[in-house]
Amino acid sequence: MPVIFYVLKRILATVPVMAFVAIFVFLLLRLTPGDPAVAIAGDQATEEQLRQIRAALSLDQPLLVQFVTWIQQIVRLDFGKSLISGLPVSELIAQRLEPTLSIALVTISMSVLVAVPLGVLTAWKQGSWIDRGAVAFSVLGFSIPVFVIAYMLIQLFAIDLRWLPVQGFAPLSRGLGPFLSHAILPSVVLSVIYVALIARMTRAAMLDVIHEDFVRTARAKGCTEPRVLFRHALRNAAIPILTVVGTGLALLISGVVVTESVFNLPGLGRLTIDAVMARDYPVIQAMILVTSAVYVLINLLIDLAYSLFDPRIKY
Amino acid sequence: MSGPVETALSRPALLSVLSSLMTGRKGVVIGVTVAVLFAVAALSALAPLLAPYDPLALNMTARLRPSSAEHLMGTDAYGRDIFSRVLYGGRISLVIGVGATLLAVGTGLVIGLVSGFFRAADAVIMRIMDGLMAMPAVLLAVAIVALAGASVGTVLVAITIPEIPRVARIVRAVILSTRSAPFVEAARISGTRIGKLMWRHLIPSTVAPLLVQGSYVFASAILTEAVLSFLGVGISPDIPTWGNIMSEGRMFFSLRPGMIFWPALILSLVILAANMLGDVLRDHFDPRSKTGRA
Amino acid sequence: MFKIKRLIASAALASVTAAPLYAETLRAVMHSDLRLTDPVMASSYITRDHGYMIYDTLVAMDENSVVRPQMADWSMSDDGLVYTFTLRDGLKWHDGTPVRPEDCIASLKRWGSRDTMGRQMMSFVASMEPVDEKSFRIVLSEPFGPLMDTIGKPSSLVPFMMPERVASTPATEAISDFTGSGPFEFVRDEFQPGVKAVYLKNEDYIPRNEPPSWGAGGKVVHFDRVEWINMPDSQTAINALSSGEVDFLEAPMMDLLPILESNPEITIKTLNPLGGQTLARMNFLQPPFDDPRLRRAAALSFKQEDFLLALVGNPDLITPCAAMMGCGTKMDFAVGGEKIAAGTGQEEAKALLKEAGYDGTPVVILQTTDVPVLKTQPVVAADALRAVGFNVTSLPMDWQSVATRARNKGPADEGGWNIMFSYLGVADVMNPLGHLFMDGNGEQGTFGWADLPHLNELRAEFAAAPTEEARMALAKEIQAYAYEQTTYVPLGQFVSPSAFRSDLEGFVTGPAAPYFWNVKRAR
Amino acid sequence: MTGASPEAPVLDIRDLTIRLRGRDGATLLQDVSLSVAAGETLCLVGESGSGKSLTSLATMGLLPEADLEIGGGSIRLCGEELRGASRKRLQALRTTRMSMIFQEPMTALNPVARIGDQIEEVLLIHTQLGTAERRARVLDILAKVNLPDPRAIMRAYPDQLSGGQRQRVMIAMALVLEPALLIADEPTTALDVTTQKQVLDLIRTLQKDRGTAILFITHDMGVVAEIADRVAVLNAGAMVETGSLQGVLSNPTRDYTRALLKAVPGLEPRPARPDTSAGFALELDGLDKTFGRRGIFGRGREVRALDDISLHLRPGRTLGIVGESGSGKSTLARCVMQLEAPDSGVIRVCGDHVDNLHGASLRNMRRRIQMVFQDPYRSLNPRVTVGETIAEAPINYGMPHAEALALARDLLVKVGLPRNAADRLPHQFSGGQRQRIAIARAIAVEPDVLVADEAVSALDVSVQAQVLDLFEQIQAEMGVAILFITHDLRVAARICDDIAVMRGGQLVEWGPAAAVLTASRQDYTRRLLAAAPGSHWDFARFRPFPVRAPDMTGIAAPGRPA
Repeated sequence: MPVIFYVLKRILATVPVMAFVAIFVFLLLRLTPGDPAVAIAGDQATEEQLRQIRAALSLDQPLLVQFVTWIQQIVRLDFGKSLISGLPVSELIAQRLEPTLSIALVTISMSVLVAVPLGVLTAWKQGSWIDRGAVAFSVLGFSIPVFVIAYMLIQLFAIDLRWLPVQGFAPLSRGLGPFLSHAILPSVVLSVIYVALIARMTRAAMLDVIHEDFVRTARAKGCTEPRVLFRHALRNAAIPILTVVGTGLALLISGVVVTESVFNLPGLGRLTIDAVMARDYPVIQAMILVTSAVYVLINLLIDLAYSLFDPRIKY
Repeated sequence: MSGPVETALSRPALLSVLSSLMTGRKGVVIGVTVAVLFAVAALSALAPLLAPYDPLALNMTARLRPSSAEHLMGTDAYGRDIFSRVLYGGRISLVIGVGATLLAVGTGLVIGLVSGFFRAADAVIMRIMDGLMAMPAVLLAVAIVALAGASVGTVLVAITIPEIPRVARIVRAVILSTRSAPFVEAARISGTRIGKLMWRHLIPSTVAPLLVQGSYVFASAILTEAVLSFLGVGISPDIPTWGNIMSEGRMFFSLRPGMIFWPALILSLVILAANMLGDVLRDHFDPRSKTGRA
Repeated sequence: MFKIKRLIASAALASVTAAPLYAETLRAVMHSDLRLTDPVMASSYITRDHGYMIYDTLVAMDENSVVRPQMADWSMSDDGLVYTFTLRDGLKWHDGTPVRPEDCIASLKRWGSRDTMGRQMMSFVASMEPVDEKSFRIVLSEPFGPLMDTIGKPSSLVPFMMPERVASTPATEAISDFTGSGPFEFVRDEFQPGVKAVYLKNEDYIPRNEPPSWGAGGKVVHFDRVEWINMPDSQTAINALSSGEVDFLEAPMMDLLPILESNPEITIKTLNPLGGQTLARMNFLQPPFDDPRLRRAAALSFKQEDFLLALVGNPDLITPCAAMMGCGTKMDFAVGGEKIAAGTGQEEAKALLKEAGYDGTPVVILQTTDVPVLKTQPVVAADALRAVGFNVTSLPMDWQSVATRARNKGPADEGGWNIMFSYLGVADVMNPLGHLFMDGNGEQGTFGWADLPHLNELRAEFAAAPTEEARMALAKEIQAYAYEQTTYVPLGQFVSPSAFRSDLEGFVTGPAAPYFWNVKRAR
Repeated sequence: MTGASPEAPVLDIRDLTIRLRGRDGATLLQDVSLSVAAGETLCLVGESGSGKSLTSLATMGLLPEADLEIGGGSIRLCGEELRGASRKRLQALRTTRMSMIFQEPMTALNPVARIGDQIEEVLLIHTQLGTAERRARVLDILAKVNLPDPRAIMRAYPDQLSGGQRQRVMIAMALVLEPALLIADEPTTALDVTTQKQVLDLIRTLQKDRGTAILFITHDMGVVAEIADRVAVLNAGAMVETGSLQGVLSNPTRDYTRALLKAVPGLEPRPARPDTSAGFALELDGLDKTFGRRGIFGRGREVRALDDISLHLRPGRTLGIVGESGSGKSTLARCVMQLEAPDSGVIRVCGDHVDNLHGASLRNMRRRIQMVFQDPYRSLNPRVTVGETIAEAPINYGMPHAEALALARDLLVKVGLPRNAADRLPHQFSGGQRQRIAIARAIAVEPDVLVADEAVSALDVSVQAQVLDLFEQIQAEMGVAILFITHDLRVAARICDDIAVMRGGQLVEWGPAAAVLTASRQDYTRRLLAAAPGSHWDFARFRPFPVRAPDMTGIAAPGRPA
């Protein structure tokens, strides 16, 4: 079957998922207490003024009408305007896209570069001190709150040593140097958990294949150990690793509120949380749809990538 | 999660499992981790007896004190004794950790079983699970807490819901691969009804992966609670939890790092212990790692 | 390895000290992020500050609480019924067109339909009409004493002047055209809500010749560009100021000030000398606080110092203050609030509880959890109320939920509430007419719905009072009655110092500070 | 390429001892000595656990070092001591001087790399050849192992090849650098008989051309008889006896060897049991089953697993279903068990319809047909005690728990296990014992029909013989009809009254065992019989059969047994 059919089929299959997400989010938001009109007008507004503001924003319409209007907009790929700032939601999202994508990609690349060799090493030396050390590290990675690691790194590298800036984001257009110097600390902080996750998965996947016959065959061929591990075993262990990496990337793109706050990154996570706190419905709805779509898309890409690593998988 | 395992093992078998758990290096790991978990749980449970101060008592003249003989871990921005709050905080945090784990594993197990065993339900259930997984977890939690009001129960549910699809998927995968295993077919041939088939032959296979996932959920629940506190949608800030002690302390990190250090230390210990215990038990319940195939 | 380190370090250094795109840029971290950009529709302080950047005012109050000419000078007819405003020369909108009287009238009308004091003023206004190309007049149906204080309001909502095309937008719809005549222009394309707002110097702005004083006087701009950068994390903001990545922090977390004080590169200064007043408001419609004795008991249970310490921490920055219209203002009297300011009312509170036969009806506290300046009061209050015998239920929720629920008049267990907490700039309480929680309009009034006709009568007398002395006397009477009925409970006053790089000088103080004129970088 | 002088053996192992690591680690291999000369094939024979694979892995330097260590002795390859050789040296020797092929061609090749690349990798590691030369060498060796269209094979992935083709690829990979020694560890065990024969022929041909020394490890005496020059018998880590093929097969000196040979079932059919019963225990009529019908987008290939199969079986008799992999014999068993629903056709047990049943009637039917699975390691729940496992079915059909457990203990005795086995978990038993437990479970509800799906294929010959005896004994006692599915003609000959041969989902032939095995008129059946290794040798009697292969002229057309 041509890949394109598979992709179409998968995209069709996401429609019910996205529909579920859309309805769920819409209802959840409208049931959540909080009135955007109050957020806009503040304490001084009279009831009458609030009513007028609601009318101006079409918030006084019946739920079903609002929902249908919104779906019609979405179908036209129009996310509407922020209730609070009045800016088009697509513009708000576009503003936050580069920082989020940059940090996500740098984090994932860094994590993979560290975690995969670490995972291979620990699987190879299963039970050794390095294995135990890596396990302990990964558990610590899970259990220390992100902001603790962030503050400690900031204190060391930005305040004491002054090697790196304390906060902020520099777009790539300002040059690779500033870009990296701003991206490196947040990425390292985020990497801690992803290194833990990916290394753990790599180790498990490697342990599953490392005793397989073809690994023994590779050794019997006279391959060196690194060649056996990376060329033969790792490629066969790639799929679960790829899955973790992909899921991680999707999570990173949906935004990392705490890290964004601590490093003052203008990312999608804060956009979403700020919107939730202000009941900025169009922004929240768009963000959830977008992140869900990204999640679904990345999953599709992962599945397609499987066939790169494993020719047995065909679509 | 030892329920199904215990019933599946008759008495002598159980004894042999226990005795093999208690010996060797595994035994040391289990001894130490259980001791750590038990000690922390006991300290939290006995907080009313052990805590030198009322964890809610404000004392505005003793704000942000460093560690001293009077206040072992210092005081917070309301002058409350951090040591007492950490002791009491363990109660809520452990309830959230254990509660979220049981809830997520329990619900996920049922959903995964149904989905893995009944083809007809599978498609619908898995689409819903995909939808839940696709939504950003923290956001979902924020919305649920805002919707239902901040209480331990709501926060628990809010933290649990995003974990359920992951558990369900794991269970489903195990069920799909186990349902065609010869021993399951043998049981079906023996006229075993679905309930017993699941309880006795399918569920035990999920124990090992669920132990690992469970220890992960445990850690992530406690940390997510901290993130929710950080965002101001956690449990009421006057009720101490490790999460909100740390969130409060976040602002005073450069001034009083102890406010984060102490709860983080205990939290890390607990999570480390839970993870190691999960791993060792997993190895133990995984038939592949036994003398299985010669 | 060494080489790599040096590379990283130099790259980092380059980015930190990178020559800014604009020769003179001021990077400021404000007390919150700018999201609402219509200073007439939204009452948040950050929106007001945004208004001061791009708009100008007709008149402005100076540091002696005297209203001074800004865009216009004025004269009053002897009967106090006709005010004539004359615009000064050279006033231009950012698009280059001249400022006309019609613009000012439209702006006043829009503002007058939203602002509490503005609405009262407008009820006295018979007509507003242009006189010629430079002047217009306001004709009153009967005298309104505080008219100039109202138009010269230094804080929310400030009557900012907008072009007529913008000011004709309904007050319940946000404007989308940011043309003003103020000292800065808003850079719409660089506006990222929640991230940053950027302002460029208005090169055509002609400042007045007087020295600056609060919002009055000459607004001389020394920076080509001002960036407001939002930093949700207070620790990060302090780090960024220490490292020089930003120049100015409007409201650093006060508990962290000692860290900054030890740094010679940082100066700490209070720019808003009036500061803020934190307060409690009770719901007059629902038990137990439908009983004035129990309202009074609740008020007496509070110790202002506890609230202030929890909120601010530093004893040097707080002032227990009984004056409802603010300490350090024209109407600074203690009458009625002495025990609350001193924190000695607990015994009397217990007695009142007994006298009123308190039946244990729970007091439902709306507990804000996500706004630092509002999250400590409920914690302290719950403790204090319990101590005198109230049965307390705290409902933790985010500010939006609190703000919405505060407008629910129903019983507390059906989505309503009993007591909630807020915070106002002292500039917004210093006039009993503009004071949000000093109305007696019942269900038509501010949430809490105090139905106190006598209070309204007193305020009407105040509005019509011909002399300053008469107004003072009435203000005192208003406060005494307000304490008696506990329209609200002031929980004390505090200032919030700003911190900035020590090479900055010339900050103007005032109730809406920081203002970004007159500031310059020392050479 | 062979670096050894003609006289000196290519491989010379002296007193090799291998133990588990750690203090008082058990000895797994004790003082084993053997040698293989150029051009010679030494068959290393033994049952599982005898240490034959350890010997080969030790030679290749592939012992899992974390667990095992060489405790003593020497391994010399072309005169060079391998014990204690550096890892680098061992890596350099592999495929250049010694090569190894493994049992499972399905898993021994890297599933995600192209065949060509996998063979080329050997050249890449060990030679300085350029790309074009390497590819030419790969094409050449692929042609030499008789693979059709070598260019296509080079681009293919392992899963696109059949088992036999993969094993040829393994052989190509092992021999591309013309090593002096080839170690073949059960290289044909996983293959069908016809394929097995081709692969054995290939190995022999290549050996003849190159004078390769072969250490051939197998448990299958038939294969030994086909390929060995000399035989070495290994038991429990010790060498039992060594000698020429003829010598060991016809005149074994040790009891163990004799027992081993005696256990090998002959190809002679057993005498058919008297046909006593009037009715049929099991009737299959026109069973069809097709796999692989799929949804709108993916119309997968359809596989006709069963094509109009009609068979019947009387009580107390055994019907063997014989065929190679993919013949549909397992599908037949699963359809009979109602684990798969046939597309059409009728299944009757003692005259009652059993197909298309649901719920209670399905459950009631199930007690009348029971099954013994192939893999004794996976057919018992590792977490449930043996007693509970056996008692499960009786309990399901209403027997009180205590009574069922008592029954389970009795049944354990019946299948030759101690009563207290009931309290233990499956992993405490050997494969043969587990299969006994599985039989006990199957007969616990006294079924009318017992289906045995390759029930002895995973067992060593001696154990196999015991389990087959157990089947016979139980059949004699209970009068149960047995549907015995196997790929092994020897096993079928040993136990079946009637034999049905299947191929590609179709019934090739069905008749009394004697007729099918000795006088088949079907080409396919004859080819199967001809391919059975060692079919010329009567192992149990230590002599060749008087007549080699079945008579090709045929006697009488085998009819359907009445």
